[in-house]
Amino acid sequence: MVEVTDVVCSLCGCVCDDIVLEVENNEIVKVKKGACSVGKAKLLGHERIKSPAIRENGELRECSYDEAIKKAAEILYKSRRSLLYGWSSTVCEAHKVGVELTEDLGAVMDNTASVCHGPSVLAINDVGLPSCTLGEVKNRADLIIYWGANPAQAHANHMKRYSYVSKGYWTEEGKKGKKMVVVDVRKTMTAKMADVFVQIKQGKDYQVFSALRAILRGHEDVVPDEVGGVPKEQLLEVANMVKESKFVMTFFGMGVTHTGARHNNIVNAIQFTRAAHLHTKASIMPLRGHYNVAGINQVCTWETGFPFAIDMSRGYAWYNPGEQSATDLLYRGDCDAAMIIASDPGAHFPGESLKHLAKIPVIQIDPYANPTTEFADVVIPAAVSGIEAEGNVYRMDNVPIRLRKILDTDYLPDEEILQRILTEIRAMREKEGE
Amino acid sequence: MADELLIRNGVVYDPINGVKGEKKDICIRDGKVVDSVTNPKVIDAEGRVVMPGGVDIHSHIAGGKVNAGRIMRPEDERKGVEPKTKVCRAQSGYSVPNTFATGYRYARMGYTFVMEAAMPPLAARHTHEEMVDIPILDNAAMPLIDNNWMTMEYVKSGDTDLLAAYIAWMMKATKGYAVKVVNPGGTEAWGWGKNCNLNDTVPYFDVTPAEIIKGLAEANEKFEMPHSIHVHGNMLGHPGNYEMTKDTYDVVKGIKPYRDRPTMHATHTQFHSYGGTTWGNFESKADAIADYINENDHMSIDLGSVILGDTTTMTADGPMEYSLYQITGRKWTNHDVELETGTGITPFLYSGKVSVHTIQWAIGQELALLVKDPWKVALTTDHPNAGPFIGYPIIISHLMSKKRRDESAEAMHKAIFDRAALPSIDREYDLNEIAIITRGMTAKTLGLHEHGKGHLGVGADADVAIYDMSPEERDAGKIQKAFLNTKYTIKGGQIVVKDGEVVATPPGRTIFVTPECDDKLTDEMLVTLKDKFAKYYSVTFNNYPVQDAYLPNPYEIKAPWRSS
Amino acid sequence: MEGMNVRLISGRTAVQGQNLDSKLTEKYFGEVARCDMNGNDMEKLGVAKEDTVKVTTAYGAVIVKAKQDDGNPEGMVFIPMGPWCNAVISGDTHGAGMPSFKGVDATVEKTAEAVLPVKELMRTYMG
Amino acid sequence: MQTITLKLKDAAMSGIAQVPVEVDALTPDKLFGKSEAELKAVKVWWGNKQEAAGDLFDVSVAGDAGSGDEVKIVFEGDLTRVKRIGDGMKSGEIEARGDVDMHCGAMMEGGKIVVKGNANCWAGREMRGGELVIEGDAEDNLCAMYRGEDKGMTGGKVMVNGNAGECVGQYMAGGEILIKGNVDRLAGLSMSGGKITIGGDAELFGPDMIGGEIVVKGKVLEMMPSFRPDGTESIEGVEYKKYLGDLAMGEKKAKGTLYAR
Repeated sequence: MVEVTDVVCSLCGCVCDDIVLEVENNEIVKVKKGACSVGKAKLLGHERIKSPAIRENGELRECSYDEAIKKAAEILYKSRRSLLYGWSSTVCEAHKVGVELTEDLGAVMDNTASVCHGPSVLAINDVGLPSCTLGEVKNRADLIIYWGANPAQAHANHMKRYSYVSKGYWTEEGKKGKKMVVVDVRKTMTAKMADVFVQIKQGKDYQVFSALRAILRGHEDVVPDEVGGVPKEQLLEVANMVKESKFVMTFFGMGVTHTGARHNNIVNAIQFTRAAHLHTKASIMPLRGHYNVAGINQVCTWETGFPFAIDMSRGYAWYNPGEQSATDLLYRGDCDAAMIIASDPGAHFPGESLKHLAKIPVIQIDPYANPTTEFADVVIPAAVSGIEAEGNVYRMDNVPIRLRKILDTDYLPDEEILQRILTEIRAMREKEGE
Repeated sequence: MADELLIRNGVVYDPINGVKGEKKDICIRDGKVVDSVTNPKVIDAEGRVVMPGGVDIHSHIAGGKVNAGRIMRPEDERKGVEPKTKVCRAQSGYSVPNTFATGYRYARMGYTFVMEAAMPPLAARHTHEEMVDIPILDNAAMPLIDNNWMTMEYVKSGDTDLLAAYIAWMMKATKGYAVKVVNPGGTEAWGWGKNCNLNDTVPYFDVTPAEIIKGLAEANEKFEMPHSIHVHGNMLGHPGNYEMTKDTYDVVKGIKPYRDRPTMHATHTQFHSYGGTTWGNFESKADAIADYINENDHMSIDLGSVILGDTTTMTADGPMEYSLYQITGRKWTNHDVELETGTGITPFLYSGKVSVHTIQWAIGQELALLVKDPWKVALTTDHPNAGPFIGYPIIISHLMSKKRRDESAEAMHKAIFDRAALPSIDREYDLNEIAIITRGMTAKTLGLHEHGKGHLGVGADADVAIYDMSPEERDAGKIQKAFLNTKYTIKGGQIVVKDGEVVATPPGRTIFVTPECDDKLTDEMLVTLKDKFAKYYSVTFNNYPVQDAYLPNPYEIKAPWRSS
Repeated sequence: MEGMNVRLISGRTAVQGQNLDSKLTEKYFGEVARCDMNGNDMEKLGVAKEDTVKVTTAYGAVIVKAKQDDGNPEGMVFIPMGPWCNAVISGDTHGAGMPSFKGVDATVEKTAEAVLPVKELMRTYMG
Repeated sequence: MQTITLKLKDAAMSGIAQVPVEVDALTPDKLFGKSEAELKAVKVWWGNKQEAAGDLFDVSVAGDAGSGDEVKIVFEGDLTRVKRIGDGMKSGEIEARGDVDMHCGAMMEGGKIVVKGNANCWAGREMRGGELVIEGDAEDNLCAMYRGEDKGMTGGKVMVNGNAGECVGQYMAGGEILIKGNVDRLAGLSMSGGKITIGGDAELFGPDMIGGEIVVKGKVLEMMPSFRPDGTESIEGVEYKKYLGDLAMGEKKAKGTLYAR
């Protein structure tokens, strides 16, 4: 039995890096410290895809890596418009090969931000993002706002490590010296912990942000008695808490990105932070879901100029979420092949979009079988990043952390699978004298 | 067989070796300059200008801040798009180009080394990930060590040796090159939305920015560091800041550098040479700063010269970016980094129709023209802060042509004639001086000349730029054109640009400095540092240092502890 | 009773997260193929815990199990993010790239139909 | 006058996927002066490959033109996946007989486009001049800016006979938009100049406005909470309530005007 320390969790955007494991016979037998229930489940492992496979007559037939990779390359090479989607649960080293593959094919590359914090990225396009690393929050923040987010369920370590409950330099007393406001449409587990719970009407976040901004800018006179189901008195109370704080941190989740004005909700949340900054130190951060969804945004941006929904069909990058984003391509029936890596649109895309995924050839690269496997024509199992493969990831605050390799495996890492597909495609192109 | 190249009959400008426009052959074997070659491939450079590969001392090309600028500005990325070619990856962006475009465009201007000017230590992995993705260029990055709590605590207690031990650990942990200082104390104060003047007390830390600068300069000289501390002072971009700039220079005046180099490099000096008390009576004080540099030998500067047009400003100086955003109301990104530093980013349009911008435009060039010794001055635009690096040829053409400057000034806001000195300056740079401020001085100031950069002596890296112009050329437009796209750029003996087109994209190397520190000192420092990690950082001590995997092509420079 | 008009939202839960990489398991099925409702709404519909309900929107219909959560306001139901919820979500993103996963007009009614296991649910898209 | 008729061949949209055809290369000013053979050879992006216009469209040419102004292009066939019709067009006329895909009239500088059907998202994006008529509905982001830009439409005229989607005239800085029907939320978002007239109903219009004006003739489904009422005003004989804002942007910037009944 070996104890392994400083293990980095490859589950959610918190990327906790102080995990202690016990490893025996190339198996993680115990999570001793650091991981939440969600992270622990990942570390202890799930049933894996056993072998590469190709669908024939409706059934998946097991095959070699070579055969599956060759078939995948053929599908992509023949395509006029393929979608390379996913990327948020793998490392940046794989992302880089992904961008190269996209460029080589003239394909469209999109990542899961498109169905979680894509709207946040679009908002940053318009107004920027006043933010900070999570350690700043831990050391300084005396007012925490969770808006449309339920970290108690979705980011179980977040409050403890970084925000409401954590202790830091100027926050020695932990939550004793802090206040927490939760804004949500329902009384979640997180809401139950809040000093102030603002229950808004579903889909009305936008106007509530605008009202708060008007108040923070000295125009409470124009704000009506009730906005989005929230009484004006409560808006004034929250605005006062902001004004009286030394450091206010707003975290927001998919409660805001998935609804109503979508990305413009986030523009308004950021504008609220800018208005708050006139009175105090104010920062804001999206609660990123997958452990490296921030990373795929980063890699795509430095390599192509754009964070997601990138169309390389003309040989250079054209960016327009809502046009090239994965759900749109599928909903509109725009693409003729798809490669899905390190994600699961089968479970997370609207049914209306899945109908097209069912029609076109699909390649899946993933350690685990999932609903997407039902659509896949080629299945290529991969090593689990953070357990069987190392590499760089970006935490939700864009702090880069290196995942460690804990166990040995015969499964290929994503990077190598992609590199081999790319090599096959280039060989095909050369053969045809293109 | 050895890989040989002969550049024949070029007019060579190699200031470090005292070569000022001599007709000379350059012999290259296996990536290095040699005495002679036997069976080389020949490049005929007859009548053309030949220089060592350009060395940029200060540019923001990689890392979290640059990428945040890109994410914030798809409207900038849509400019300058070029499709992939057989050799090149797809390109995007103007003021914040993608990594590939950054490498290609620098190489096309004849540059082969670029210093990334600001690396937040906690995000050092990010900087390295991007640098690896910049083709062709050798590079290095300077970690920010001035607003670090460890630094401020050691400055307060006066433990210079322990501060030196911390610097050594940080250089190794970040694979960094030199100590970078950005608004010392002010960026920490920005954690609370505040800022600091040179002699203000930093909230909660009971030290002044002046003390931080002095402490870091002293600690830096404990080692044989190739570069001095690299300083972006307090109150950047504020009217009337030139006095504080001079006071900042005075702080390190008595400190003896380990060898023949300055004790402090003051960066993007244009932004620190402002007179007046408001934007209304704003004026150039480049003359006062130039006088100081002329009278003192412990300083070097770079210009931060303005390129007119839209750009993306970005710096660790969070409060400064906030003030700028307050003026423009445009988009604004801020990213404070726990225990260490910060970042601010906002777009900015320099317009020749606006009095302040016109004066800013003049100041950068005035500094170059009023500082008598070009070995004290480097050409930069503080890319992309005063403008993108692809504007360098514009500045070169202005420095070399009074006529060009007069024509430009004529089309600009009249304030340039009242509140700037530029129109009254007659000096014109010659090609030797251009070679100094773009390679000789920069390589020497960074200490890279001892590692093959910035010159063409035997043993130097075979990094060569051949410009398609005659040394007699006086037409500013033709000079600008020649410096934008080389006839040839050779990197490590390989032709990477031919006739202005990128023809090969070898990977560059990452150069880093390893200061060597006594174990006992290090151990004592680590007790304090590990406590900081346990209590205040959001990552663990063991996950913090940059792993070797991030530097596939490393080049290490050791900096021994000075015995005396 | 007839169907009740509600607003449908989706979102993460801890158990859904624990089974992100084991979506073909009973545990995931039990957690995600469900619909949280206010107790008063359940009473109005005459459904008890573990009863199946049919949730219908303009984009489709899905059968899930009812579960009481009084944190939900009346008139709003919550289905954890996953295949069952997505069966009734529109693919239209209004040019923004993001489907409306929350705030969808729906009707809920009691049903005797069974919840489809995930593989069978996926098969309904095969056309 | 010259009329160029381009009928999309059925084969282009008969595969398992409907890969969009992008016709920014086919504007009157770009096609002016080309022989029929040259015209058929113009390269058009279709997915990751370029095809000759003649391979994707049945092409017929009638009449002659003395300048780009005298060229009229008629698009026919299934245009639902034909993108960028009239993108960047400077002169002449385009008639699209059916529903068109995204970016119709984007970056348009002059001339006239008539869409005899609905237009998908981003019609008239960053339009600078000319006239765009959509006889059916316009989807979202009509006359908006490109991602990250601080100006959308800056000039020209747009008329929509039907309804329009979200964010009509986002970051609009000049020109005129007239929608006869209803609009979805956030019309005139971050607008700094120009005028939007909405014949039907609207909700949450004018947020973050710093200039320009919006007139809503139908019902106001929900008003932004950050505008200041400023009396009434009569427009074409009808009394409207006037509002100033958006005060969420601060007093100094709140220079937008809303008129609603």
